[in-house]
Amino acid sequence: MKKDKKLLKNGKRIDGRGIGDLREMEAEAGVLERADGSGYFRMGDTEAIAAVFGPRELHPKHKQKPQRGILQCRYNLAPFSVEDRKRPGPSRRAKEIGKVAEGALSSTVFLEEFPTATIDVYMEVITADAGTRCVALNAGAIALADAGIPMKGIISACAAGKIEDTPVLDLKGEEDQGGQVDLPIAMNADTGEVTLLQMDGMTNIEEMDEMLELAIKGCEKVAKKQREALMKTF
Amino acid sequence: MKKDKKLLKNGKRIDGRGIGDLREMEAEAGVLERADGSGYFRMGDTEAIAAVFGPRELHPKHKQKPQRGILQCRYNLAPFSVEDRKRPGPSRRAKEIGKVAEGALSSTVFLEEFPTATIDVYMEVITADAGTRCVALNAGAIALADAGIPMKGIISACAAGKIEDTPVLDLKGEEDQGGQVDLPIAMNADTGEVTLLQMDGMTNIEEMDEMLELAIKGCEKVAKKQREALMKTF
Amino acid sequence: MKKDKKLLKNGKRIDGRGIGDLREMEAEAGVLERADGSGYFRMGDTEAIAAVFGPRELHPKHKQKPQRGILQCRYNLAPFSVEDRKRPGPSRRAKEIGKVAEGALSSTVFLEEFPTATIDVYMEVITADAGTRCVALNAGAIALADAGIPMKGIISACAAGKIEDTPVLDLKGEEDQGGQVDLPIAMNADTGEVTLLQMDGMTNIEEMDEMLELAIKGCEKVAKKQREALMKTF
Amino acid sequence: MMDITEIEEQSALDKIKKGERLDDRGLEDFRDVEVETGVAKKAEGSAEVRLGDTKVIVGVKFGMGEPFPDTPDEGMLMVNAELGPMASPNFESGPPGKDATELARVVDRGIRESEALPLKELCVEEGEKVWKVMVDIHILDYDGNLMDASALGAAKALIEAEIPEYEDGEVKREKTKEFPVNKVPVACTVVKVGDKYILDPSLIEEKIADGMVTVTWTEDELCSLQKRGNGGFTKDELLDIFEIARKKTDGLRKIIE
Amino acid sequence: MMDITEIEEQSALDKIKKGERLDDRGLEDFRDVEVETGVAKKAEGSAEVRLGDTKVIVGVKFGMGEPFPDTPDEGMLMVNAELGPMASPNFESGPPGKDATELARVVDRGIRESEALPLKELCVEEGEKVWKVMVDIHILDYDGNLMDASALGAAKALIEAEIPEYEDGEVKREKTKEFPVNKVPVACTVVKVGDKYILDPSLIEEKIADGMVTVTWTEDELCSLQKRGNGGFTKDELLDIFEIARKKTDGLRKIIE
Amino acid sequence: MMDITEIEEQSALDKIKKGERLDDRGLEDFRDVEVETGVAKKAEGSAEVRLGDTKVIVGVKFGMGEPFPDTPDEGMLMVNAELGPMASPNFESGPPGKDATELARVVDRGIRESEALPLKELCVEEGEKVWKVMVDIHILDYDGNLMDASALGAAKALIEAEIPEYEDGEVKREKTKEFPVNKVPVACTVVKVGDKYILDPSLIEEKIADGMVTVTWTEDELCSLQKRGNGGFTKDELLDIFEIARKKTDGLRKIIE
Repeated sequence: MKKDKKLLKNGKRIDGRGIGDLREMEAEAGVLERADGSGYFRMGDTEAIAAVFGPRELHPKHKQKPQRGILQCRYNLAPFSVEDRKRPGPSRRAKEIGKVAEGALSSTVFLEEFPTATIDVYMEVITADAGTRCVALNAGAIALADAGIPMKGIISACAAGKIEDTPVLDLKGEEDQGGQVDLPIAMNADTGEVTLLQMDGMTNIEEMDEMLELAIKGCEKVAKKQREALMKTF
Repeated sequence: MKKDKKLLKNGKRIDGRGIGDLREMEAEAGVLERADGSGYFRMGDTEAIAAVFGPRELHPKHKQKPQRGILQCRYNLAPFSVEDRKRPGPSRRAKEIGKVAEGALSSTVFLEEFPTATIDVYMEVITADAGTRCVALNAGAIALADAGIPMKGIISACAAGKIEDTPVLDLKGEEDQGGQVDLPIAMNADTGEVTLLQMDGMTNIEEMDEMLELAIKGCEKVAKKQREALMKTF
Repeated sequence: MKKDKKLLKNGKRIDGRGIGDLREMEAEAGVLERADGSGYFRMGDTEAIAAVFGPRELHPKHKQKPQRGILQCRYNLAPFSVEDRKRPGPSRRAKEIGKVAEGALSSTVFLEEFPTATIDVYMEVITADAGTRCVALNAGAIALADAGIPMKGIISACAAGKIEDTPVLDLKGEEDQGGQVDLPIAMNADTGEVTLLQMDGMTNIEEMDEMLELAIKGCEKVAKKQREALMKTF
Repeated sequence: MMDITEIEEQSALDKIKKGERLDDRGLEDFRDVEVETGVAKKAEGSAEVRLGDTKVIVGVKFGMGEPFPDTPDEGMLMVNAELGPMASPNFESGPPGKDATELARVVDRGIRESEALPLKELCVEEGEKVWKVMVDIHILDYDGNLMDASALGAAKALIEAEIPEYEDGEVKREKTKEFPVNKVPVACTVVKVGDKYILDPSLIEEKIADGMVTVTWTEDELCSLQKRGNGGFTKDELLDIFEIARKKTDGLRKIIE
Repeated sequence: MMDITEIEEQSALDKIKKGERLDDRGLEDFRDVEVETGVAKKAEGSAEVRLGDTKVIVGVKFGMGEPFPDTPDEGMLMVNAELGPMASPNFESGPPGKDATELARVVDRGIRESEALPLKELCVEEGEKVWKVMVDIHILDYDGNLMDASALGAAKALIEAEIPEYEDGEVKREKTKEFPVNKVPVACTVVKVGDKYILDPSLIEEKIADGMVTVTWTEDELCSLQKRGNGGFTKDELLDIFEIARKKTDGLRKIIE
Repeated sequence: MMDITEIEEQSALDKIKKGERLDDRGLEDFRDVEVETGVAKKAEGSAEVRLGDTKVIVGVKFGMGEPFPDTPDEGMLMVNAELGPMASPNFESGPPGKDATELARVVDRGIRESEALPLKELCVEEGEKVWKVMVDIHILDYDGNLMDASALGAAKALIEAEIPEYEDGEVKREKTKEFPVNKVPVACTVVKVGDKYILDPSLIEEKIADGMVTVTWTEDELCSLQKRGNGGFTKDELLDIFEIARKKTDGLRKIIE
């Protein structure tokens, strides 16, 4: 990590944002035709599209659960979404994010209503400038709602972090590279429960408290944006 | 492409052939024992063996079509068939050729007589000196007939091309490397319909007309050779 | 193969063993909890763990045999078991050993008692200092017995070899690298039948006779050690 | 009894016999063609193409690589296509299958054979370092005619692309200059249904096709052909098809130039 | 009718509601922790960790490699986990799936983010040759809580590891020196079941979890978090969980130091 | 009720008990052995071997590569076998399975252990450039005894091979010189059926085998053994088998020398 560039100056960040500001957001529901539901989310330069298929029959059959459906996620970066072209297909990192995304979204879906079925959420990152898993999840949650899947609340995600020993919200690419901590979370904005939580970097409980607080407030703003997008489709 | 060597001289080609001449051909049916049908075809130095299995049950079952059978092709170059040893297993190029070969052969088989079944055509190129897909298809068509599969006509293939601005028939390796256009076609010699058509290179409609004319006449000669080979097995 | 180091001196080997001595052995049954049976075997520095699952239903179903069960082996080297870290997953060598291990163990199991079923034997080499397939098989045989699989006798394995033109028993790493012949065998110690036999190197029938004699005696000692380990679990 | 798809297919077929189409287009009409650029900000060039409900993003990235031994002084073109599970309920995750491979290779040949790219100018150090031009086709929504949409997107993304500077052994993505495209290859797929030709087939129409030919034209030359699907064509039909495609690609080319 | 697993799950659940566990542990008790070193003689460092019936071997190997372009003067850490078919009747042969990938990456991040390893000291020749530290996690027996067992084994194997000398362009494994570990990252997974927290879950207990958080602490800093499974946590719950994990990791660290 | 295969197997078994075989061969007779060379014109050496209905092509290609670090002054041998779907209704497409791997490795060891190839002479520049000798076994028709057919084909293809010149950093395939083969390893598989031994088993006979041993001899030394299938052998049986194989390989060697 290069730390030569000053990331904070008089409480302002390199793009002029304050400590607790999100980047500019854009959200849209129903962006695809073939999928049962779809969503688009952008946060600064990071953007993702998500498609939902299902509930539909799970194959192979021996993976079906008699009591409840399952929700499966695929998270993928387009080859041209990053500086140096990425080999097609999910990397190890992408597989892991697919798994935690399943944990984040499963908690909000009434899976017991769909025994033996699967709900598939496919998330594609088109441009990656930090916060990709959060932006992808935000698109995925819109897509689930757009597909009419019954849910306990909308899942909204954003990351807090630490740069130059200061907790801040929603790191962009350069901040992420020069940053000390990355703390992506997803939250059920209706229940206040955190359904995705990852953290890398060195920190302590006081800072965690501050960062979580920032991230939770961020998720609430994200939820507002998601809800607006969904309203437009009705 | 190296163009330093003269490929045409007084209307004669490097191996003495005229513009519209095919290379020497050899054809044989029933060259393998385990397959339901098999064929061998050689055109100059390029040679291929094909085996047909089926009609037989298609696995996995969910790919079966209730109304008609399917025909599947595998086209492969043996590792020792080319100058620099090729890694085993079909390349991207080979997968594509497998697909167009399916299109070329499916059109002649009465697939509606074999609901839920598959007919598998496996083609192996033993020596590659240009025209491999055509030679493989010629072997494949012999194998289909040898397997007793009901067909609307024999499929016969050869390539036309352009060297030194002149349309010619059936390029051999050196001509292919120094050539300007490669135009492989397959034809149902009984109906005159072109069932495979690919083209690389820069040309115009007048040249296309000439090259197609050459290739169609070439296919008719190929068909004669295939039929002779099949006659011998009865 | 470097042959500069003296491997034999006055009939003694680099670790002080005589021509017909095995390395120190250690054996244990029931070392794992989740498996239906398990075993551990060590010969000098080479050690392996084996787990047996089954008899259990074989998937996919079309591989099931109506008259008898099958026995499947997986032989694998842990990435840290060798000098230079090994890529995870079975190599070509490991696949081949898995296959000959199946031949070695299948012969002793009453497979006809388990139609349509599979018995899976998984062998992991923890440290490799020559003789890995034999040590793994010894652990595998203990695991089969520990799983209560009905058998015609215990399978016991060890290798003979030739160093400095002399047949010897149970080569360790340095001997193997500087050796001329490697002859791993497995034997049903109750019937005296050799159920695994491989050999690399140049030899003749007289030497083979001597080496087989050494290896057979070695297997008998291995069998004793295996039986002791199994006795402790009752 | 026919299922819904079969009924739809039958309707599409009946319409075409009468010279009509399900969505009221003329037989040789394309659906609305929308092309947007700059859609992938980390790509050196990108374009999104919509043909009705079909939606494709193409991104171009440049990278430094070692040239192929037989062309030591030429840059390299690589075209890849992903038919990811997002685009259709019938696509599966996994390595590219036959369809994705054919799609990528047909687009690749259109660009390569037309000599659209100045490959010689992409050589940095003969035999050692040349630019790789990596074209990735990402299918977002699949309602037929991926070939024409992808080829158009690839051409547009290349036209829009800016090539980074290479200085002191590093690719400097913050400094870019224009990337010259010599020719603009455009593909048009002509579909035979019974005795009619249609263009820009929807998914349903692709299913009832008796055969298709994807024809790639530059401004003045035919540079690639690919017959697809079962069925066959007479020579005269083929010559007609090349002309139909020529006219249509002239129109499509205007949209992206 | 419930099958045996369901009955067991129900019993585990009932017990925990009453503050008890199937094996009579306290809710925040670990099973017996056994750590043995030197278990893989060809590894430069190795440790076997047992948590009850869960059994994990971790081996550390050193090798020489080319550094990543963006860190030309740093050694490289690689963590890999295999959930081989030996460890459970439900594991299959094949490349690592999502579970194995997550396991490896969480252990990796604990080591990487805590700056446990002196990566700068592992540079032999800038931009050309650096040491690779390869940590392989091998699961032998799976009765829950692979994360904590694997992280503990990895830390111990690194502490025990001796690095070979590199002389005349060759790795000399017969000559080794001590390998310094700056920090000791230890993971503790806190599991929510209803309104209770339990530690070191068995396989049955993992199945009835409403969610888990794997928390990695060094001596004095929190260096990695991973929420796993479905279910959610309030902020206050999370802050509690970090403290519970801190206390427990202090205890676990003493076992391996 | 037995199906056709079972009935055939039973007949084969009954015959062998009486010292006879389905195709009227003697127990130790091979089927007709046909060996043709020069069958793959782009290979530097090739041979097609037929044993009855079994048909195998082996091609040898030379290429330039970097030597293995532990043998910097030796050429490299690589043997690969493909049991492609052409050869049998039961073979599937895909990467080599256990059977193909075993086949390739047994042939490989026969060549390697007999020191048939002058590996030291295949070094062009120590530690940098050595010849790779790549032997590819292609199965065309499978009616049993692939091992003996493949080993014979590999030996013949190597004997026939001519090595290209290496000049100015390039492999010149148009200029070749003789490639010396020191020894000729030949394999013979001895099959136990009940208390009888048979040679050159057909597919049916392989299925009823109680075990097989593939024995590879050079002119005067035993260089590789592989017991295959289930079943076991006493030491005396093995010593008999080695002698039976010796005699037969002497005969087979004459065919290809």
